[in-house]
Amino acid sequence: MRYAILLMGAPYSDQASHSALRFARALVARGHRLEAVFFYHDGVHNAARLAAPPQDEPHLVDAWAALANEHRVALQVCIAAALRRGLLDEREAARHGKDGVSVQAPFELTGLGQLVDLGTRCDRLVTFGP
Amino acid sequence: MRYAILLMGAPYSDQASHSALRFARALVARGHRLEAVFFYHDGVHNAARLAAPPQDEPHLVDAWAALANEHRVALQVCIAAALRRGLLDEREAARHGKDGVSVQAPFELTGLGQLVDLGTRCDRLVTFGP
Amino acid sequence: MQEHHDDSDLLVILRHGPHGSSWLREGLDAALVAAAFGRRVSLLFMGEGVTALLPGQQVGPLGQKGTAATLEMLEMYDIETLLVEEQGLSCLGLSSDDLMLEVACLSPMALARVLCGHRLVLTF
Amino acid sequence: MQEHHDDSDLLVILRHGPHGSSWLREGLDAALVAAAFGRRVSLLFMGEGVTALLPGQQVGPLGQKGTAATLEMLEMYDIETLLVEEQGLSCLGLSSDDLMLEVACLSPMALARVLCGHRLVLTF
Amino acid sequence: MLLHVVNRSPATSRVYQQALAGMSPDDRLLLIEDGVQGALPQLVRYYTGLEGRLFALKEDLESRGLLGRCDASVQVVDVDGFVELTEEAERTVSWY
Amino acid sequence: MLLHVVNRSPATSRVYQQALAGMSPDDRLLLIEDGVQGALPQLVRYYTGLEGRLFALKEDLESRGLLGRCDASVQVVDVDGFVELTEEAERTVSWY
Repeated sequence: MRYAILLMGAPYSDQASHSALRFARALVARGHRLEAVFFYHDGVHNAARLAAPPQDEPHLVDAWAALANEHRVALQVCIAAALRRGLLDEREAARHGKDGVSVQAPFELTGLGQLVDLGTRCDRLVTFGP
Repeated sequence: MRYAILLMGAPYSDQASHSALRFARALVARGHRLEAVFFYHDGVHNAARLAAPPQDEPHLVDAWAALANEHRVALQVCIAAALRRGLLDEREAARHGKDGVSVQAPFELTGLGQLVDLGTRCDRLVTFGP
Repeated sequence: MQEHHDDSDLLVILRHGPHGSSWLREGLDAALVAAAFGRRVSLLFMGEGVTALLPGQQVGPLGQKGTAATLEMLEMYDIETLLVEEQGLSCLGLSSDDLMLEVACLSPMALARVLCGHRLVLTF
Repeated sequence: MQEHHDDSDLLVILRHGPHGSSWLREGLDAALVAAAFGRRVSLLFMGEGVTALLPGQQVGPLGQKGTAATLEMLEMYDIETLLVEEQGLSCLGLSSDDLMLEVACLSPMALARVLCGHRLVLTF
Repeated sequence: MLLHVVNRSPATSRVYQQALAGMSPDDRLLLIEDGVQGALPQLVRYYTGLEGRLFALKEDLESRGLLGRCDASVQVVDVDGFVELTEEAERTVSWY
Repeated sequence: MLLHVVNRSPATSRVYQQALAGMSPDDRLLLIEDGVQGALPQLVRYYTGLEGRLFALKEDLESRGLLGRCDASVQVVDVDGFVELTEEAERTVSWY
C-alpha cells in the first residue's frame, strides 16, 4: 500500500517523532511504499539541520534524512509553520532578508496543498501528534 | 521587587510566550526590576533569530530583544535544551562543527545553574508553561 | 446536512479554542487550502474547539489576530458543513444559539457516523 | 522526613513519566544541577510522574536512554527526599512497594504543606 | 500564602486537580490562557471551596469572547492585577 | 472499520473521551506512548465496552516497565502489528 505520515510533534520535546520514525521503518520493512512524511505544527522542528543532540541519543534529523535517501521518501515541511518557527531554506532566507539557513535537503519547504494531495493520493495517512 | 521569569513554551505554538511577555512588561511598568528571563524546554525557541512570522502577527523574538535592551533584562537560554532543538550561537556552532548560527545577542546560551541562581537571588520567580 | 457531509472528502476536527495555541489556526489553514484545491471540506468543532465559535472575540493583548475573521470567510471558500459536538457545547453550558455561525449539532451516535463518512480525517 | 524537607531550598515537581516527553528528563536535570550547586533539593512525583519510579524500565526502541539510570544516581547527588503523591499511585493501582526507590507517600493535606515549606518550587 | 496559576481548561485537562491538591486553605488560584474557561458558570464547580480566592485574567477572557460570561464568584483581574497577586503571594506555582 | 490511536493517559488527559465519542461499534483502539498506561488494570475501566478491540503497543509498554502489568483484556502488539492494524482499517484517526 501507499502510505503517508503526518508528524506534528517536535523531536526531543515529545515522543511523536520517535513513534513516527519507528512506524515508518516498520511499514517499509513490511513492503509498503512510504510516499512522504509531512511535517506540520511543531513537527517542522524535525527538519532543524543545526540540531546537536547528545551523542548517546538518537539523532532524529539525520535519521529522517537516511530514511528519505534509502527509500525515496519525500520529506515535506509546511512552509507557513516553518517560517514562524525559524526554519528557513536558502530561498526563504533570501526572501526574508535573513543571513542564515536552518533547513536543507532532503527536507523541502512546501505548502499545505501537498498534505491534501497526499491524503487523497495515498491509501493510508497516519498522524502522529505531540 | 526583583523578578525572574521561567518560560517553557514555544512562541506561535502556544500562548505561554505571549503571556510571559505581557507579564514582563506589566511588572516593569509597576516599577519592579526584571533580572532575567530564563528559557527552558520549548521556551528556547523564543531565541530563534531566523523566525519570520507574518507581518501582521507579533514578532516575539524581536519583542524580547527590545525588552532586554530597554530594561537591562538578561535573556538566558538553557544550552542543553537549545542544542537538542537546533539553537546554537557562534561558539556552539563551531564546537559542534555546524556552519550556521540560530541564536544571537541579547540572547545568551547558559547553564541551568543560572536558573537555580535566579530562583535563589530574586524575590519572585514566575513560570509560564505551554 | 446529513447527505451533504456524507460524501465530503475531508473532515477537519478542531479541538482547541482561539488564542491558547496555534492548533485552531493551523487546522483552519489546512481546511482552507483543501477547499481552495477543490475538495469538499467539513469542519467538526469538538471539545474546547466549540469556543472558536463564540461571538465577540478580539485580538490578543499583543495584537494576535485570533481566528474569528477566518471563520467568517468560510462561506467564501464553500466550506458550509459546520458540525459541532453537542457534548462539547453542553459541557461549557452553551447552546448552538450562543454561536456566531449557523451549525449542525451532533449527538454522540451521529459523531461516530461522521468520522466514517469522510475519505480523510485530520485531527487538530 | 517531615523535618527534613521542611527546610529544603528547592522542590522539583515531576508530573510526567519517562519516554513520552522530555519533561521528566529536564526536571531531573534542573534538580541535579541545583544539588551540584549545593542546594538542598526535594523531588515530588505527582500524577503520571509516579511512573518514573517503576522498576524494569528500558531504553526506547530507537535507543532513547530514558531516566531510570539518572534516578539511581540521585543519592550520589545527596538528593534524598523523594516524595510521592499517594493519589498518583492509587490512581494507577500502584503502591510504594512497587517502586524502584524508597519514597515517602504524601496524603493530600501533606502535599499542600510541602509546597509551602520550600523556598522555590519548579513544576515540570 | 501562595499563588497558583492554571492555564488549561478543566473541560479537557485534569491539571486543575493537581493545582487543587497543592493548595493550602489560604492560597489563591489565578486562571489564565485557556484556563479562563474555568470561570464559566458551568465549569466553576470544579473550583468549589475557593470562593474569594479564585481569579481570572481579564485580557484572556476578553480575547476569547468570555468576559461577559463569567460566574459572579470569580474575581476578574487585568495583567496589572496579575503582577499584584504575585507581589502579595510568597511564591507562585504554575500548573500547565 | 477505523483504527483510533490514543497517546495520552486517561489518568491525566480527557482525550480518551474524544476517541470514544468518535468510535463506531466495530472500530478499534490502539494505545501508544503515554497512552499505554490505559492498559493498566486500574485504568482499563475507562475503555469498558471495547473488549476484543483494544490494543496497546508493546515497545512503549516495555520501555516504561509496564509490559507485565497489562490487563488481560488488552491485546499487546508490536510496531509490526501496529502497521498491520493500519492495513486492516480503512482509515486511522489520531487523538492526542
